[in-house]
Amino acid sequence: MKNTQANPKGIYTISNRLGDQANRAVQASEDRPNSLTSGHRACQGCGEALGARIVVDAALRAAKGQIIVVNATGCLEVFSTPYPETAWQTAWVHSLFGNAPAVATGVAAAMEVKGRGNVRVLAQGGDGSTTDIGFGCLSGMFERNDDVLYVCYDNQAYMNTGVQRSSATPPTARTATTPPVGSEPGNVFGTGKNVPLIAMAHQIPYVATATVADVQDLEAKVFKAMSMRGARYLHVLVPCPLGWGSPPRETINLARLAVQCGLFPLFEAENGTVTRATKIRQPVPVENYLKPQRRFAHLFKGGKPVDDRLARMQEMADANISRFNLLGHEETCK
Amino acid sequence: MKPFATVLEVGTSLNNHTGSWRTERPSYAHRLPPCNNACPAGENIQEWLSLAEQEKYEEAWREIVKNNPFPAIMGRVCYHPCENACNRVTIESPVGINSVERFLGDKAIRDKWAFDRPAAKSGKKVLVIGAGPAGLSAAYHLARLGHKVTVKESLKKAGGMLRYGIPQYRLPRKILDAEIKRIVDYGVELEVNKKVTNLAEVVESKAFDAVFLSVGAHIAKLTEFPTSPRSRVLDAVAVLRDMENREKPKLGKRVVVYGGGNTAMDVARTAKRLGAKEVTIVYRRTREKMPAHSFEIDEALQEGIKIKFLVTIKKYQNKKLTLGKMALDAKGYPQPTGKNETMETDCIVLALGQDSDLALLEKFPGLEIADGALKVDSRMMTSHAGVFAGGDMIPFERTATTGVGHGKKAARSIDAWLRKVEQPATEKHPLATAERLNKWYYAEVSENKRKLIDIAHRTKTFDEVQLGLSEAEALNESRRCLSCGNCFECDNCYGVCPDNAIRKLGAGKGFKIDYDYCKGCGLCAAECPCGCIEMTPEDI
Amino acid sequence: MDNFSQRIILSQNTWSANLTMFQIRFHGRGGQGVVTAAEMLSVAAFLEGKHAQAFPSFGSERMGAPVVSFCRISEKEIRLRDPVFEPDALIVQDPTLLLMPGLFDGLKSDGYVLINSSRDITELGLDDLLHRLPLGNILTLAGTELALKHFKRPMPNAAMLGGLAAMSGVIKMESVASAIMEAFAGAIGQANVAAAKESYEIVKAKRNALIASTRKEAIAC
Amino acid sequence: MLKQVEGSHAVAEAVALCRPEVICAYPITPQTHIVEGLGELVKAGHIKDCKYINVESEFAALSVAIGSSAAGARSYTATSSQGLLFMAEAVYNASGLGLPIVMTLGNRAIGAPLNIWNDHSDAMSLRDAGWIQLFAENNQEAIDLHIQAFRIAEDISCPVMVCVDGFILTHAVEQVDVPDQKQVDAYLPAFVPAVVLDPKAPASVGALVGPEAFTEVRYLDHKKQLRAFDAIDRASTAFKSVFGREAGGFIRSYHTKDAETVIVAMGSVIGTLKDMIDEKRKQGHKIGLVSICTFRPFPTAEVGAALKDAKHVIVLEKSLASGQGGVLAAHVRAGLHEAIPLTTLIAGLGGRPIPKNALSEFVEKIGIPSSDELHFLDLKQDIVDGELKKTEEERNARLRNGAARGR
Repeated sequence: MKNTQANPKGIYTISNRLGDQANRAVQASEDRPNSLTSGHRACQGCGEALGARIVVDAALRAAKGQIIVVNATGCLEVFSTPYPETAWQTAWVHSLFGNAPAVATGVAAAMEVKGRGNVRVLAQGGDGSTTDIGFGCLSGMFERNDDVLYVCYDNQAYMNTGVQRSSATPPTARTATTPPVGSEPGNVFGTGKNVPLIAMAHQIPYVATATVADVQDLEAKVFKAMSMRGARYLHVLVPCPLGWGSPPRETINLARLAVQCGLFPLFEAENGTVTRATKIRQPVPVENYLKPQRRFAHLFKGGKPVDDRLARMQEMADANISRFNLLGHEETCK
Repeated sequence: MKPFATVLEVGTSLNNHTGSWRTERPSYAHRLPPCNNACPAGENIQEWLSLAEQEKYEEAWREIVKNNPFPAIMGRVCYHPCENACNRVTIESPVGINSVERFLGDKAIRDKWAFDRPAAKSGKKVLVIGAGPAGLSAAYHLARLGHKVTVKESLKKAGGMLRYGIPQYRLPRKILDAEIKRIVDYGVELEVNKKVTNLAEVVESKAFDAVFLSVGAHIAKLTEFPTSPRSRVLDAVAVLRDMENREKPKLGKRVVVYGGGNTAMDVARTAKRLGAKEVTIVYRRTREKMPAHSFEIDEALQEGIKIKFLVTIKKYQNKKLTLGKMALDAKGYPQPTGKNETMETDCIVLALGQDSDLALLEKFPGLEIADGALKVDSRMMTSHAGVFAGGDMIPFERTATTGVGHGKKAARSIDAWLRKVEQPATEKHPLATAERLNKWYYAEVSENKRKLIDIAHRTKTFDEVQLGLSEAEALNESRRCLSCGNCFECDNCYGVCPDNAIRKLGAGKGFKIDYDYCKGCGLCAAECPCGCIEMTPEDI
Repeated sequence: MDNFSQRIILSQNTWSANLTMFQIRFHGRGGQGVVTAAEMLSVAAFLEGKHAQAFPSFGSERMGAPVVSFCRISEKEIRLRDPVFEPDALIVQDPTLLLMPGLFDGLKSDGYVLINSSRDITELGLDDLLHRLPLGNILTLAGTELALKHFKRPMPNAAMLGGLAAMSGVIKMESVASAIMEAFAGAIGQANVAAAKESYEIVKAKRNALIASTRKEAIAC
Repeated sequence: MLKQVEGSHAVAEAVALCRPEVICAYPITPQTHIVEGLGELVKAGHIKDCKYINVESEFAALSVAIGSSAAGARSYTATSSQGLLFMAEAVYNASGLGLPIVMTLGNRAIGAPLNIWNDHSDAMSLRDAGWIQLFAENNQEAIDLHIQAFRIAEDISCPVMVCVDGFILTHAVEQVDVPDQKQVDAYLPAFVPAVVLDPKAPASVGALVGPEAFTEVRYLDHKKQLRAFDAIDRASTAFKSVFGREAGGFIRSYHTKDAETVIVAMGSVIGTLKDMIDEKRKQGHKIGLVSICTFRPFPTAEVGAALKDAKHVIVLEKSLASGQGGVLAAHVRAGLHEAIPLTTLIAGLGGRPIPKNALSEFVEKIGIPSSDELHFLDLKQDIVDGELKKTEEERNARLRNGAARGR
């Protein structure tokens, strides 16, 4: 892990001209691969487009350009490869919504039998394809410890089809299939799937969570994952202005607040054990994170919480904070 | 043969210009950093800090001396309004700009850096009257602009209040001498012990094409109270000036200083160093109202100087000082209580402010003078064409840095006037306010403070109290600069653009926005730590 | 020729090439190696240069459930794919199946029946069949006992094949032995072969004894 | 080399001879023995440079094959029935991406009700998925078709499904001639993929294609299927020259020259039909057989030509298009002169035996009808009649109750 404190300017920006040129972020380099190039059709301020470029660029750098990307159906695929134009600049394949991990397994197997183990395989999809429809294939890929880095770009709903609930949708969130009506408006409590923890239960070599709000951290995790063989899982929170009902310019800020409020803990795990959790640097109540998003607007009336649901969201955040020891100073290490 | 439609050539999306989706356009702006805005000498502080943080110290120094020829002096005596304005205070504490400036100034002396070559000779001659900060600054800037400058100084040595008002423990004379010498070496003719008594003569002689007046304010303001013949009442200006003589003033064991300004502190601390056992400052208001800088008061207190607040001098007879006690009224103003207290003292030093000696103007008609100060226009020119003025003698804040700023401004005006050109109006960017910062990106980093020599040492000698920063400390301190309102190439905009619409032009060259692909999401602006990206609506 | 004489004559004719196809149906329970028995028989036939086809009744049967498998043996290519409806031979690996209706359905009038049992046909209550079939074409063989004796597992299939070879002559004992060795390597294979061989001898002896006794009986008549 | 082995094992050996590089396996009856056999061959090192992957579902099995094939590895999988349906999405995807995957389909019925036995419902359900579908008559042909399948698939970049009747062939132990490696190597060139994922020559594979080009994509797919005829023909012709026996091709005719009644069928029932026809011919019936080996692309012209002189065509098929009739029959009808009556005989559904005698009786009874008819072989008429009657009665009772309540 790159220690941001070592930054000579004491700042958390992607880099600055004083930084160590050799170790600067891929995203800061003039010759970065731009694996997902301009002209793609993502919405303004798309977190997924940003996340994908950061991840694939870093993976390309780590693998010295020898990368094959397998993409599940979803926003990322649709906005990047509408005939006759593709925004990808790397070897890339899209097959189906639910099979990206399996296709990646196949690609990795082909590379292995062909003696081209230097070619690394990265599979990616949104939360729908990862936590729901492709979950069986993902679990199989994990369980066999296939040599694939799987990256989930989590925007917490089926955005491609018009914002329907997925098993990654947080409680109370409004989606097209969990409207803010009835006795428990929005998505209900006590549901959802924590795929990073499930991935850990497969005892795979590496599991990590990250967001687009910290490019260096995200890149470092990709590099770490790429330094290993076997099944690796990276879960990246990518705010979606459309689905979250937030201004495009808030994409990164919201990802940051998700972390700082404790609802989205950043951690790494190796072989099923948490090895590191990123401390919250500027703790905020969940309200600060939820309020700017229209999908949570029904939690507030005239700026005040409508009922105890906000408190219950805070409880979830607090549970994360305590589980991963996100406050305090000592590093959480095994 | 690639299958039709299902297999696509890489990177072909570049044919699709998504910039047409944009309703707002980002652009890089330059905003005026608050430090620069606050600097009386008009230093481009952010720029030289940015050079310093790259360890380009000489370039940083050269950037300072474009505006101020005295980094080593200012790095000691300036009351740094820049730091008071610094946005970093909203994170933890301001950047120690002054200490970095001193580091650069000292390094310049040590490494014998000389000023840049002056501009081509103009053939014009300018007289500067008074070799204080304003006069020397004007002389330097005029020389830099190619003019022949003569400085006439009434006192023995150049420096004005820097020498005759600021104690050595705050400004060692070798530093002062070195920076003055550098100006002299630059070709400025300095004539000391040359008091100009009649400006009219000088102007009429036509020996000079322009004159800059900067005689300062060396006449102490006094106050009246009953004294007896044996009671010594001195003024601070004289005491401090006499400190430059071989024979130091004799103040006695017990000294009372009357006043609450920086001069009061200076003289009190000087008295202590001269051997006074008991030095007391008496001041009619409270500490909060004291005009002296807080750190000066602190340092004085550390050195054992006592301060009596809310007292005025009633009378001083036979070493017995009677003080009238004051109390704050409802509005917070001190009012006499009628109660007194007494104390013994060997002398009283009055530090109640200064006036300028404007005798040389008496025979020069048409100059506008109000409240003992000479009026100038926005170009620093008096109502007489070709006669300019600055420093403590014009109505303005009386600080050395202000004087330096006056000198610079006047020099540029004189230059324009001599060349008969309009002085270009300097474009002032909008202020880089703290609200525009994205503070998330700045870690809390505590200030690298200058150390003080120990108290025992301080109270016995005139050695410099404040030590300089080490190179490492100066470097780290310069790196605390937030670069408010101006790009410092942190790569945030480049890194966070989901559309790769920002082109990186290379180190030092900044960035360019490719509007063919920029969708106007505003992430670059939101995530710019220093607030240098503006979003403006597209013309429709 | 009376029915009795006909039975004697037929019983002396073992199966031969002039009959185009010989079809065997195996009955047993899941886990008794019924399918393997059919397969081993087909391999044995193959080793003799014949065409053979073995297939199970394609069930999803579990251990203990009744299972049927089939084998066809022919000099010519076997194209027929339907189940064996009219078997030339029936191998019953588990005598408890005798209670099952339709067990003997389609059995040819000159067919063979070999039942895994330590009892005799009459004891099993199959006198009807005994009288319908040519003499010596329905016998019992204590296959499970032999299996337990030779390799301590109640797997009577190899023994039954040995018995079938002795009874019908559709296959040679040596071919059965080779097929067993293909199916089971090493010591297990050897033990199975031993069981099959002993069965072969037992059945041969039983048949010879029967024929001899009846011949005597016939002469006596 | 002649061997007496189970069909599944023979298929596994044949696939092994084709030097697959990635094999994906998920078990389903009756395909299991094939992937078990291959698993053993890979694990024991008999197939060099081959990765055998036990996946978690058929969907994953074909998806892994899609990945490995797209990355340039010769890829194989096998399935049956529900398994094929579970991978249906990927079945279309593999062909849409033009990936030359070879898949064995151990044909089996589709539930509900659950049924593990043989029929052709599975193959028919995905007949339009863009795969080539070849049907094996016996285990020898099952072997031979697999060897040809890789060649055809890679020739035109199209996946091939080799349909082998579940249990009847997969579990039948019979004599097969397994070719040696040299022969297969001479016949099957190394795989040179048309589409390959390679960082050295990157491309985006699997784009989103909108209305502006989708018709063209589909048109080209259709053309590819038509081009497959040539590839299939080349493969079977070359096969004969290398291996010295006939296998594959589009259709085969058996005693059709003078036949008044011609049966059309595919798969393992062909053998039983041949035996039946031989018997009938001995009795003087002018009866013949057209067996379909290539179902996709469907050789309409060849079938039509083979049947042009028939007076009556009986299509015996192991699948039923509910509400329509016979799938194969509809295909045959398309190539048939309209004046020739066509009888659809649905048989062998869900593993129902197709006894030779029953076929013989059917042919006898039907004679030569004057128009198209649909029949079910060996249908237990009393049961279905009873059920239909019961259903009608119950419905009437419900309506009466409803009417009563309504009052």
